[in-house]
Amino acid sequence: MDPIDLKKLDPDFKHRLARELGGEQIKKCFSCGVCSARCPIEKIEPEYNPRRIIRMILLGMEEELLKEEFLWHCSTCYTCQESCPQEVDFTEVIFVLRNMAVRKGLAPAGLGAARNLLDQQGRMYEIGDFENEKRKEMGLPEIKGNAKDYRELLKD
Amino acid sequence: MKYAFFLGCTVPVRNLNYELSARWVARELGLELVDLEDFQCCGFPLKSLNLLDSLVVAARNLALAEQAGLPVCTLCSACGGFLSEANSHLQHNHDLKSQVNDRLKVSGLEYKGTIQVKHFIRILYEEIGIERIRERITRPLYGFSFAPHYGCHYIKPARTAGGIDPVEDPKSLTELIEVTGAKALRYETLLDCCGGSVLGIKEDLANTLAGNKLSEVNRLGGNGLVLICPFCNVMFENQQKKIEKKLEQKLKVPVLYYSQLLGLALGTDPDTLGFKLNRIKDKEFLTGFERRD
Amino acid sequence: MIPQEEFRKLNRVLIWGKGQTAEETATRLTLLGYEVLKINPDEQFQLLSIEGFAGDFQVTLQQTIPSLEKEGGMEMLERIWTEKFGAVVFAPELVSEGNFSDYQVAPTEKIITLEEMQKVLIPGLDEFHQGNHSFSALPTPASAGGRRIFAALKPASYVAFLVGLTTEGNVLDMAVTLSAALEIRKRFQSQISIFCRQVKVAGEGLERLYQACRDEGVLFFKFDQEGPALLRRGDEVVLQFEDTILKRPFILTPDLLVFDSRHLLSSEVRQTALSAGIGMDKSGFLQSANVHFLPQASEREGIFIAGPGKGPMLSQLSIEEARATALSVHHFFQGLTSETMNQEVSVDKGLCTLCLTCLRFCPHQAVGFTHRVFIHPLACRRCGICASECPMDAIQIEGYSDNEVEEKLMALQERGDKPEFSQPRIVVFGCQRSAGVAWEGAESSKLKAQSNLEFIPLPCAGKLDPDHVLKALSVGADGILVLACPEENCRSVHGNTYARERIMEIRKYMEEAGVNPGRIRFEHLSSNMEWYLKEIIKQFSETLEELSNPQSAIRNPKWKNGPH
Amino acid sequence: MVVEIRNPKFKSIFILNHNFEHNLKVNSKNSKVLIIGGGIAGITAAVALSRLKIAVTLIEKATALGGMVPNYCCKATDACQQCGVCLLNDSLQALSQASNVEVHLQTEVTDLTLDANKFLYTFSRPGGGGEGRAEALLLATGFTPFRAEDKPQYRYGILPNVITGLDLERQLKETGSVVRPSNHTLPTSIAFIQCVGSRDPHLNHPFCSRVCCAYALRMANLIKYKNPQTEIAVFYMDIQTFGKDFSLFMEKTEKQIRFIRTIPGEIQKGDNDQVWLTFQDDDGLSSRKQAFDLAILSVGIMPGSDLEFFKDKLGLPLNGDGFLSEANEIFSSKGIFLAGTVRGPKGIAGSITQAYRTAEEVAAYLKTRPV
Repeated sequence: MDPIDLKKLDPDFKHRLARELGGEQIKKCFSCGVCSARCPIEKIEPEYNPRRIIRMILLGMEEELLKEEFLWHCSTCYTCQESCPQEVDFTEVIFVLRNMAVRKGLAPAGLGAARNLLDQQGRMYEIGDFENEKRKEMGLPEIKGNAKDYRELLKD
Repeated sequence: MKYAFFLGCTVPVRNLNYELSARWVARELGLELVDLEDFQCCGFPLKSLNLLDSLVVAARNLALAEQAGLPVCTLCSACGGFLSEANSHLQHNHDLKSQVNDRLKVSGLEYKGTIQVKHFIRILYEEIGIERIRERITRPLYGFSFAPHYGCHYIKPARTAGGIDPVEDPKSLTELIEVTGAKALRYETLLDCCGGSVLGIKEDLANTLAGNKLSEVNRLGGNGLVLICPFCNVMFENQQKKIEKKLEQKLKVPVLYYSQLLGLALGTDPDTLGFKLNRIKDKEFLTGFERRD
Repeated sequence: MIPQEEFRKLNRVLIWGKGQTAEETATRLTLLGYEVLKINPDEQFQLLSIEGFAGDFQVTLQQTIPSLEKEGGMEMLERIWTEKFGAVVFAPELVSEGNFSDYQVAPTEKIITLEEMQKVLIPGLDEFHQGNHSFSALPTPASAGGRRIFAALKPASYVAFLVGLTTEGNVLDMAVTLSAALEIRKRFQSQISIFCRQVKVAGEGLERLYQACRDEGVLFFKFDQEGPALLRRGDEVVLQFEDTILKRPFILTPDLLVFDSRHLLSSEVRQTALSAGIGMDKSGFLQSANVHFLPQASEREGIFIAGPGKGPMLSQLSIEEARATALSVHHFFQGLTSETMNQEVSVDKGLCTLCLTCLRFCPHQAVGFTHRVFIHPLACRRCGICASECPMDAIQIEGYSDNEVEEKLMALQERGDKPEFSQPRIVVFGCQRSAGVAWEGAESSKLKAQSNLEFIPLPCAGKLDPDHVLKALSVGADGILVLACPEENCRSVHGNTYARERIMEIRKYMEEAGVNPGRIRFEHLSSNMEWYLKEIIKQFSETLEELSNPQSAIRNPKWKNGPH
Repeated sequence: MVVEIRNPKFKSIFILNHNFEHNLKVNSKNSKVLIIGGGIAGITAAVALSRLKIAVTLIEKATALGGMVPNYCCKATDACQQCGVCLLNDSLQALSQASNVEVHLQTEVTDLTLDANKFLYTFSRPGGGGEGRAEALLLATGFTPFRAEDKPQYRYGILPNVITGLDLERQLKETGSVVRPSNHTLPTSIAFIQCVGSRDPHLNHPFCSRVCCAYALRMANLIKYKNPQTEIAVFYMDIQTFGKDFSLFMEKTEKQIRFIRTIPGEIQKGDNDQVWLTFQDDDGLSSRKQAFDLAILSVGIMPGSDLEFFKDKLGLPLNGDGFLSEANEIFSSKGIFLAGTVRGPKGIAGSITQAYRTAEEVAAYLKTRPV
């Protein structure tokens, strides 16, 4: 493996990430590895390794990191975050990284679908007449499933 | 006790058994749940894409509840967790709040930060309380045993979840199961995640996660896995067939909602509680239970 | 015996050292009313020897002064003289040598030592460690070197610190590194990487400093074994290393490379300590690695050791050391009373042949001689090593004299034939300050009640006398147990080792006399190891039982048949 | 003179218990200095002051002197490892020979006020109480060990074979050997986990406890010396320097003990009461589980529980770590002095040095203070 030149990495990456909501504590990490040891995903997919992800952030390996598919494999169980002695909110950091990847157009295909659904109907699952009929049968109140304002709200 | 009832996206379409049983239990215990017409998605699905967008959506729902002057009760742990998280961010971060309120103007709403968000189970545990529930138990579920599944977003992140349970040793659901007369099982994978969040990205990964827990619960025996979140239900109930295939193992772990369990103990019948909609039922439990009367 | 008139108690203290500890010790002692002479150990002043005894040392000093300039160089004037002091405090600073040789690089414009960096960057570091955790606006350095360093510090420049990689790190270097890194980040926004093995944070405020550095974006590369390789590329040095978290190779070409130093005792101080009989640890710092000398004592009464000469330390601790030392010195002078001058060690003039064995063996340099040998009561720590080594048995220590020990052994013989004795009789010789405490402890109180056990306290295991051991065997002991402090824990330095060596000797006699050498056992025991004492006695009793079994060995006939 | 000497021939012997305590005459009027806390720092300071002929009253809650040190074992292997635990006996011996020191065991200060440079205090003890006054106050109330239960992922108190460093100290002190609590057999594999409760802002203890590396590695060496076949792993973040000749110590220790730079995530129950540690493996790139016969949690030094009392009574500020502040000029001008772990984490040697230093300050204060 060719050595990576530290000077070619982006030392500002960690500072930028720390300015994002949820990323504030990132620089506190002292690489103890509790996050990785407790991560359930890491047990199945060792490539997803919180300690190493943080290390990549601190060293400024933005370009390589944001492309990684494994960023999307976190199950957001918050175990890492709750057991971190240095109070790094790593689950939140994952969200920040994903947001950053999205901004660079690096989100996995298909993720935009969720947003489109919300744009259109304000819900992940459409509630139409069929659904309301079923609800009625069960004695449950009707739900008016149209939220016109979401499209406006989510306008860039 | 009056709450704005936040159903979220999944429950009113896919988990009517949860909704039915929760409404019934609430009525029975004097908890008034008010349906607000304009409640929509909590915003959590947007968090990975754009945190600010997701907070705007959450704030919209919170502002609606504020208008009604009611605290929010959620059935879904992800909704409850995310609305609480948004509430906390916006209450503590003034700049963020004004940014979000700017965006909310198109809906004619303003987020103020005056109300609380609580999960349905937390309301049972904290507001109604174990003792009052105990007094109302008419058909104790003696002899049956269940594995509680707390799920992640019900108790974590602790900072915004309100400290209902110590994250390493949660107790509320266990106690709530035990007050029905049933036994709550202790097991190694108790704190494990269902994997629901990864389902859309990498199904196999999600199934492996859920499979670990289902295998252990299957080994434990007992009468099923007790859930409090529709997200977890997707993994443990809907995916169970696929997981069986993956593990090459019959699991047949019955899955039910806590409100269904409590409903039975409070004296109503399985139909009222939507048991018909449960895909994997413990027939022995349901028949055994009926035979007692 | 030394005549009373030969004592002198001089309220003068020599402080041999410089820097914070020496300054502070001098100030405190002056306030306490002592006359203090503080001398910097450097090229100009040397301390050649410390003769005499506690309360009355003769210190020989040498001063070298460059005199008039002459053709072909400077003429040096040497002055050697002797002064008297009641006490001497060693409080030197360490000298630092940049660690360049370990990496085989030479200092250049881009390669400097941590000390240089500290000098230009943090003149107020001492203040920082005294609790002022904020940096005031600092002036730009006046020196050319300082300006050069400042010029290298830009937001786009990379600074690398190599600290604690080739030698074990310490809190002092880490404190300087972290403070410097933080200061550079705050003032110049340069990118900083710290390469080390361990981040040493066991000092006041250091964990917070470490955290502040991380907050500022300082990178830490920790190595388990080898640090980065240094490659020369033209003018530049390239650091090549593997990140231990990512397990991937990296390179860095720093714009400024800062090395830590080796901190050593100067050869002058080293030489002086050696000639004065003051111990050093294996790493070459002052004070023997023996906890009983804590906090400031040395092998010699009246000579104290304080401050970083013992090893690199934070300046807070240097101050603490200084004040504690001032008190120890004060205690020492207060202790010089007629009471402490009471003779407890005596030399029999008639027996002494002036062979000076005692002088050679005394670990505390308490033996002197004029026309006869005397043991200085203030310098003597009453270990009794001299008494045991004296070939003429001319030295006796009150409480532990040959007569007193023998009386105890005779009493044992008288009790020897009591019928209730069924267990082997063991005579235990033990250092009263370790084994004695364990013996008297609550845990072993049952042992004390056992009439087959006799404990003979020694002032130090070094007082063990082969004659007494053989005597004990001859009056009916089945076994002899000798208990000494653990290695390197003896207050008299080698007392425990001497005891062990003597036992080897005694075993030889025993073999010659046909007694199984297994009947003598030697163990190390500290004062709080009561369980171990019980265990040893149990095991030893079993061994002795076995030896007494007619099939395995011959039981001590004297014991079996009672005394003759 | 308050410490009973059972046998006048051995000056180093004392049995300290409440029986002799009842024979004690309470005569605090003559005391100039009140020392609260009879651990190594308090005892050392009392001895140091008494040598200056300054009368001292030493109050200790427990039934014996020594504070935490009597719980600790001697860690000598083939040679002394400089743990300094034996120094307590030296200090007690010095105390037994000190004049002007009055020791009250099983005594607690119940009220304390500072009035015109005088400290007025009341105390309670079995069979009554009383009051006293002093011109200077020296606090040496020590520390509280971290409660390992507060790190629930390590299951202390639940899994029998998870013990703390303090438990191990006691075991070695009392029996000289280390056994698995589950079945009293010798463990063949032991894991030491460092920084349990220390360097942990999440638990509100952001500081390094400064003693855990020392005690853990010394005990690890001791176990290895007794049972060379025992496999020992130490999980750590940064090994801290301690004692003299530390680099030689580490050279030797690294040869026989495995060091892994990581903090294990959790401990789970395994077969045969083994404990399973999950941790990031140092050799590879992923975490793994490893079974050990015994896990030892190196718990650190936390602020003593008495500090709140002094904070309330005397208005003393606690520092960011919860100890009494190191910058003690504000205290000493009032005649309040601090020694030992009450000021922050430190070991036995550090406590002794500090006790001397503080005694020196007290003496200087009593000489120059306004009357």
